[in-house]
Amino acid sequence: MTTLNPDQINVILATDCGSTTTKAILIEKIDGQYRQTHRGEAPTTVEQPVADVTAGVINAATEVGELAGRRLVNEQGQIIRPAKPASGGQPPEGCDIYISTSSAGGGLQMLVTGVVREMTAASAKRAALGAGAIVMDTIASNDRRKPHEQIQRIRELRPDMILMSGGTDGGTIEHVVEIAELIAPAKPQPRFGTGYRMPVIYAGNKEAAKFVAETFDDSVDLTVVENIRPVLERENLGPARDQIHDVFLEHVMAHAPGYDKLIDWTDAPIMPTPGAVGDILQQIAKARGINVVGVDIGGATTDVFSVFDGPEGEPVFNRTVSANLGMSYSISNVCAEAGMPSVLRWVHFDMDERELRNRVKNKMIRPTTIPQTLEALVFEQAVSREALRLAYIQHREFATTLKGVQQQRTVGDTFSQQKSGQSIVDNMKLDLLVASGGVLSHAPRMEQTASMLIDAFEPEGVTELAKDSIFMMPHLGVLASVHSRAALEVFEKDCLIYLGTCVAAKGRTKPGKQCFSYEISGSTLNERGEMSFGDVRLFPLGLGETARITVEPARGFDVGGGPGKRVEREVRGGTVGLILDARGRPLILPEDRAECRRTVKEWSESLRLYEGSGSPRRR
Amino acid sequence: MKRTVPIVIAAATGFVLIVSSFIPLTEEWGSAAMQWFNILAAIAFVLGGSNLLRMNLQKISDRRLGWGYAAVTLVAFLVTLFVGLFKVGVQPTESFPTYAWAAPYNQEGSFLWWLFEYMYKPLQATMFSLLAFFIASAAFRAFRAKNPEAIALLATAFIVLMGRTYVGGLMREFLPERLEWLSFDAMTNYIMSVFNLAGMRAITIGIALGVASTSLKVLLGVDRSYLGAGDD
Amino acid sequence: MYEFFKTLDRRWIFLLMLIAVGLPILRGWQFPERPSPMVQSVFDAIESLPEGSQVWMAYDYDPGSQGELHPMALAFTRHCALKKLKMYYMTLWPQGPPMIQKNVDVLRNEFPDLQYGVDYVNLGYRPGYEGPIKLAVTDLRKTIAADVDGKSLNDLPMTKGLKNIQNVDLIINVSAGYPGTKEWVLYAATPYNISSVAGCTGVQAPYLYPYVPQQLNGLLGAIKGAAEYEFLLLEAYPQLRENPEAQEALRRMGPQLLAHLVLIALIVIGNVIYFVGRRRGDV
Amino acid sequence: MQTRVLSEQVSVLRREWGVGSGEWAVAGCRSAPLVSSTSHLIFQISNSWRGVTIFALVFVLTLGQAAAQEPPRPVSDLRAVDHPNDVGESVDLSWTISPDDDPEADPQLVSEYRVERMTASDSDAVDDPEFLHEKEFVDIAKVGADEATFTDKGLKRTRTYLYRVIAVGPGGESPVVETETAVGPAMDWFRTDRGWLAVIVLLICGAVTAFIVAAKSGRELYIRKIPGLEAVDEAVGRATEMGRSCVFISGIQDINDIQTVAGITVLSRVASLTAEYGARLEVPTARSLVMTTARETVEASYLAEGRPDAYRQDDIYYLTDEQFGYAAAVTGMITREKPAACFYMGTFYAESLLLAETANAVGAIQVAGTAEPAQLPFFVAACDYTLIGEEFFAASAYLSGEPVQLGSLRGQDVGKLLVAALLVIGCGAATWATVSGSPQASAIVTFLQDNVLGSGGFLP
Repeated sequence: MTTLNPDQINVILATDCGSTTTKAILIEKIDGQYRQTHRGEAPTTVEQPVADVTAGVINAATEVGELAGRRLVNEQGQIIRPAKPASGGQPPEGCDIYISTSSAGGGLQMLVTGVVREMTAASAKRAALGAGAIVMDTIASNDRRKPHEQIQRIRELRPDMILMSGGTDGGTIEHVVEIAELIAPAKPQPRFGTGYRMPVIYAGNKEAAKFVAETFDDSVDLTVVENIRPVLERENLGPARDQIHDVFLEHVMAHAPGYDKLIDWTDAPIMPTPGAVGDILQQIAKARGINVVGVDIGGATTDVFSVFDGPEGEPVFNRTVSANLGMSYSISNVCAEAGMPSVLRWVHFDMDERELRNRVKNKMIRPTTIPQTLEALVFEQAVSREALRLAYIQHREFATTLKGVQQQRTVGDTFSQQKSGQSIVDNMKLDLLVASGGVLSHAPRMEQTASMLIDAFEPEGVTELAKDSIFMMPHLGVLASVHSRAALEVFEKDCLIYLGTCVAAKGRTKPGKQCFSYEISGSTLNERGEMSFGDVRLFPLGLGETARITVEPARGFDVGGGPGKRVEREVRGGTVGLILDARGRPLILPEDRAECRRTVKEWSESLRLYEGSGSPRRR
Repeated sequence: MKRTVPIVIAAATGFVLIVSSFIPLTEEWGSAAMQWFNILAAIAFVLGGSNLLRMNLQKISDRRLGWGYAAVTLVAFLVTLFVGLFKVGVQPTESFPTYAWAAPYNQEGSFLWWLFEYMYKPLQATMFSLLAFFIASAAFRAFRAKNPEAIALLATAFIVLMGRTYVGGLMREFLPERLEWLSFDAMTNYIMSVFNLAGMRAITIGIALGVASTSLKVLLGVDRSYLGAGDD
Repeated sequence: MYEFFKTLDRRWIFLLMLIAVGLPILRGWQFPERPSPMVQSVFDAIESLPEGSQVWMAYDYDPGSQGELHPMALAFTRHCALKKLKMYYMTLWPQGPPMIQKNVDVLRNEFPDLQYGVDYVNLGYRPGYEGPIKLAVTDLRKTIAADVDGKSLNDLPMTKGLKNIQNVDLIINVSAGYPGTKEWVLYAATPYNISSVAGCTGVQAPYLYPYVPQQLNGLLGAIKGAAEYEFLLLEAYPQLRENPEAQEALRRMGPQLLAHLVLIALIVIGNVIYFVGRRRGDV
Repeated sequence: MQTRVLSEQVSVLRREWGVGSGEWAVAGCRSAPLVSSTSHLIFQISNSWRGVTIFALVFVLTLGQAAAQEPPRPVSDLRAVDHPNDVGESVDLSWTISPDDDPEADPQLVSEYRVERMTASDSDAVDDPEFLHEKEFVDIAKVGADEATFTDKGLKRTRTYLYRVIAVGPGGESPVVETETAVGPAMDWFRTDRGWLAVIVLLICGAVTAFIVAAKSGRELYIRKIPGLEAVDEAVGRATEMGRSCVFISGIQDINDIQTVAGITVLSRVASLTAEYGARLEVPTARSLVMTTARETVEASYLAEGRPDAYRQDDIYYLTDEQFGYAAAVTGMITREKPAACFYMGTFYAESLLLAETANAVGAIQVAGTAEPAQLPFFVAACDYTLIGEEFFAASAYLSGEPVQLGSLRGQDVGKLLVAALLVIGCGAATWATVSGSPQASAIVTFLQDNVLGSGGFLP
């Protein structure tokens, strides 16, 4: 790996080795600004017969190179560095840095342990998820399983690594050692490679470390890092996270086919894909000082990322993986968990439930099918709304303030004793909602993407909506670790496609009653009017345009300034425009099916969701 | 069985006592039950005392954290017991001059009296006066004007604190008679006899109903958690 | 400055409180009082009794609450002695007898004319929480057969004919908790329509206010009540001015004033820190 | 005569208005002054026009002073009736005092009244020597001048009695006045003066029981979230992580206090959690009986959690009955051992703040619950969570989550409704009576006061 002066970096190649495809993008400095210019794709080659991840990388890079008219790969099948400008008829060649992420082979799978499920175990889980791992199970002293059940479970799972936590510094030793005593005899086997020892990261009570070390024999490779929860009042996820990344590289990657080579090639450590996505969201939240929620809905799982102000005002990052919520492999589960009526409430015409069930099963066994009729599209988007909604609920429940903290009470709390462990996810404070994943990115009309986001996440107040154009957030996440300015610039300009802004009022009243009045003034858009409760309206406000909006909510409604308080904000336009939402929060659809259908039809017409889409087309 | 018998006893006694309020025939039974309880409690005291003795002896012999305190406890316990039980230093009274122990155990000048006067009393007073210090630190920490309720409480606290001192009454000197109700002591009296009173009554009614329903649950054997969780 | 107060060690507060309480005691600061209507009614209840009336002195407190209650107990005793009332002392608290003894000592030393057994009697401690109250109002001898020295009630002129306390003219209760004022009101004063006044600790006062004026003629709340009472007593009986011990509560109002001012100051400082902190974004 | 009877009634009535009527023992525990609270309230509110006048004396008997040496004139109107609402051992005597009995007069002509009794018949023990002794009139009591009633106690139900009253003065004894017919004390089976109290008790207890039964049959009952109880898990978790102990204090009263019982039910929950989490639980008690009860409870909880091995009997110990001694011992323990979680559930007095502030200083999560209004402010200021009054009593139902227990809470609400209804009706009628002077409204108020909340029995 070479360290370069960021100012001298002009051409960046980034790849993301997914489980099926390896995506490469090229970022170039154009007129002093970093832009993503070209992208290429090739099948991932981790599995037999190739069994060398670099082959896929080279293929993808070659494709990008061809598109860009830049030679990126030399005859030896290696990426050319550093970049050279075109000279003497020769096309420009090479790149200044090459970076990569990886989720091939199922990503990073971890087992985490802690003492109390809601405290250190939750912190450990947060650290693992934040590092981009899939948490296979959480073992805790109070997980209501008997020791033999726990040992059995550890044996069954074949994690890439184990993260152990538990106890504050100076806290319990007994419980931590007890868990170690469960792991030691279970002798968990790593997923890849038979010849190496199970990596165990210990990030618990520092005073218990030596006892834990004594418990394990040579079959595990124990590393001790700073306590994840030195006191209950504070989380210290950084060291554990970094260690996870190191172990990921040293052990897990090193044992996956071809990765040893890939590690040598890259100029920054390879990161697990979701970890990189989290990083870029954190970067953007920090740079712009905003609260961000990102979602990536896939076939099997849905990842939700959020960066919100914590209780002390510092930004707190959370990631959850909803393993059973997805649009293909898990679609049946979504329908089962949400219930068919819940899915159907988003559909504005009659559907035969039997046919629907067939459709669901079809999607499950043929994950790559895309909707062929409007009906199918509407239904798929209805399912996605429910999947996103459920995933967000899970995320809210996980993204809480720390539990086990002593509360400092004042007399003002006499009548309202707030619990700790409240969710820090607050839709009113949410500024930017970023969508990615097939059903969202590839919806035929951007209005549909926006509508799905609003219906599922129910943002309150003023919220910008955006989608990840070609899923390059992972690449940018890694890039941020070496060149954050470049990452942010590309993120703003090329990665995000702004859909527009949603202005929604929190509160409920009877349909038809006044909800808020608005006044919009901008260069192209000048409107004023009133919104009745239950209405939703779309105003055109193009990409790059902004307008000033003043909202005067009716009594009991809140658009961010407090109940009934006037709010004046600058709003950003996008491919969809400005959406004023007076449907109320929480968003409740009529119970009666016919009534519900009529309401949803009205909404979809207001938002021009399915206008002119006789048949879906891909963009 | 282990749980059924106590429940039956509790239910029987309890219902009889409720009924005894209304049926003259059973009126005496309440005090009989109370006497039984006192006897039981007295016997249990032996249990408690011996447990205290054992625990502290154990602490000392194990040299556990703070065993010095255990030693002090033990010595104090035994000395007090001895001095009180054997009426050490008690002088005969006028009425019974020939019986050495006729006077009460805490007769002035007796050992126990000395203990009481010069150890127990100052110690108790010290503990009680600690409250003043703790109230100060609690007030400093907890009295924050965070929301409207807190502001109301703060204002009330200010008035009552002032009203309970010399300053509260002093205000009257400067107020015309018509406005005397504005003085802190008058406002304090008003707050105490109107707002405080109303609030207290509401709380008391709620508590009374809570007591009634809790008692009933215990009597009906619905709530058995005091007999330990789990099944019979 | 802000940082200092934000992370203020409790011990500084304790020190400040110590000074606030100690200074007036050492310097002997004293302030005049202004009796409230409540205290006035307590005073009147005793003042209006004719000479020779019987008062039941139920003194249910212990050394712990002595600081708060002793001055008012003594004030009651002095007032009754000055009015030449017949006093029956009794306590339901195991640590009560020495408290009564202190009152009896006052009678012995300051009112040598009064005779034990004729003008006052010490019935000592009775165990059983509210039990003795119920017995005292129905059949006194079931709970008390002899005075504190073991002298039979039949041998004392005051108690010879006393069957129960239904006919006493006033119950004066000084109480620090349970059993105490509430129990005397519930089991004696209210059912048998006996006039009753009480003195209690500051913490209990809000709890007992609802009983005034129907079930209690008046209530002295803590040292403030005692001080106002002493003030009235001094006005009515100037001879007490000679006796510094009769002004104990008044003396203790000095520390109370300063302690309250310190409390208010602390609350103000606490809030200033809170608001400054909020502006700085610390909270 | 009238006045006497009236004042007797009034004193009974005051007794009932006072909290005395609520004295109602349950399971050996003193129970709440339930009804009296209501009555007390209305009593207070309507005080202004309550007849103080009924105490007014009408002794304006003006008679010339008789010669000093003459015996006083006799009493009149002597009546003996069975004492109402008792078990049958007393007879009430009443008479009109002698016309010579004038407290203002000097010298007084009547110094006392002598009451004499004779047993008229005995249905089962004719040979009883006592009976034989009372075959003629014997002195039973002396009643002071100006007194016109006497209750003769300790009688036998099998007998009937005759009474006579003689006024005694310096001039000798008045002629004897004797009751005409013999009376015998009768056993009353039900205290009619507490009839309404019985009705209210039945209503509330019935409501609680009815909802418990309804809950058993599977009706869903809503209960609002009580953060303080949810926080119990968190507090125990904190103790576990920090490797410190949990301290549970069930008040400083004995087990006959219902608050202690309520506290112990919370203890069983806390013990289940400490067993599950593997944390240490320490229970210092101020009463020996509470210690034994707590041991039983905790042991059962550990057993139910399948961790009987983790139960440590010595962690539940008795300290002292003495309030501040106990507080000193516990605060000392807290300062030394720095527990991570403290629970205060029961009756607390002045030690509340001492305990809570000390534990606050060592950084413990604290959950308190008490029905002592005076201590609530202290707990609120120093603890993380405080269960106020009835919340505390609701704790065991809440924690168990059993519908049967939740049913009892619903029954409690019926009680509240009843209280509220009485308040609204009473206050409304009283206001209307004052504003409009309507006799009907006054009648309602009087009925509420004297009968429903008083001791007048069922009928006006």
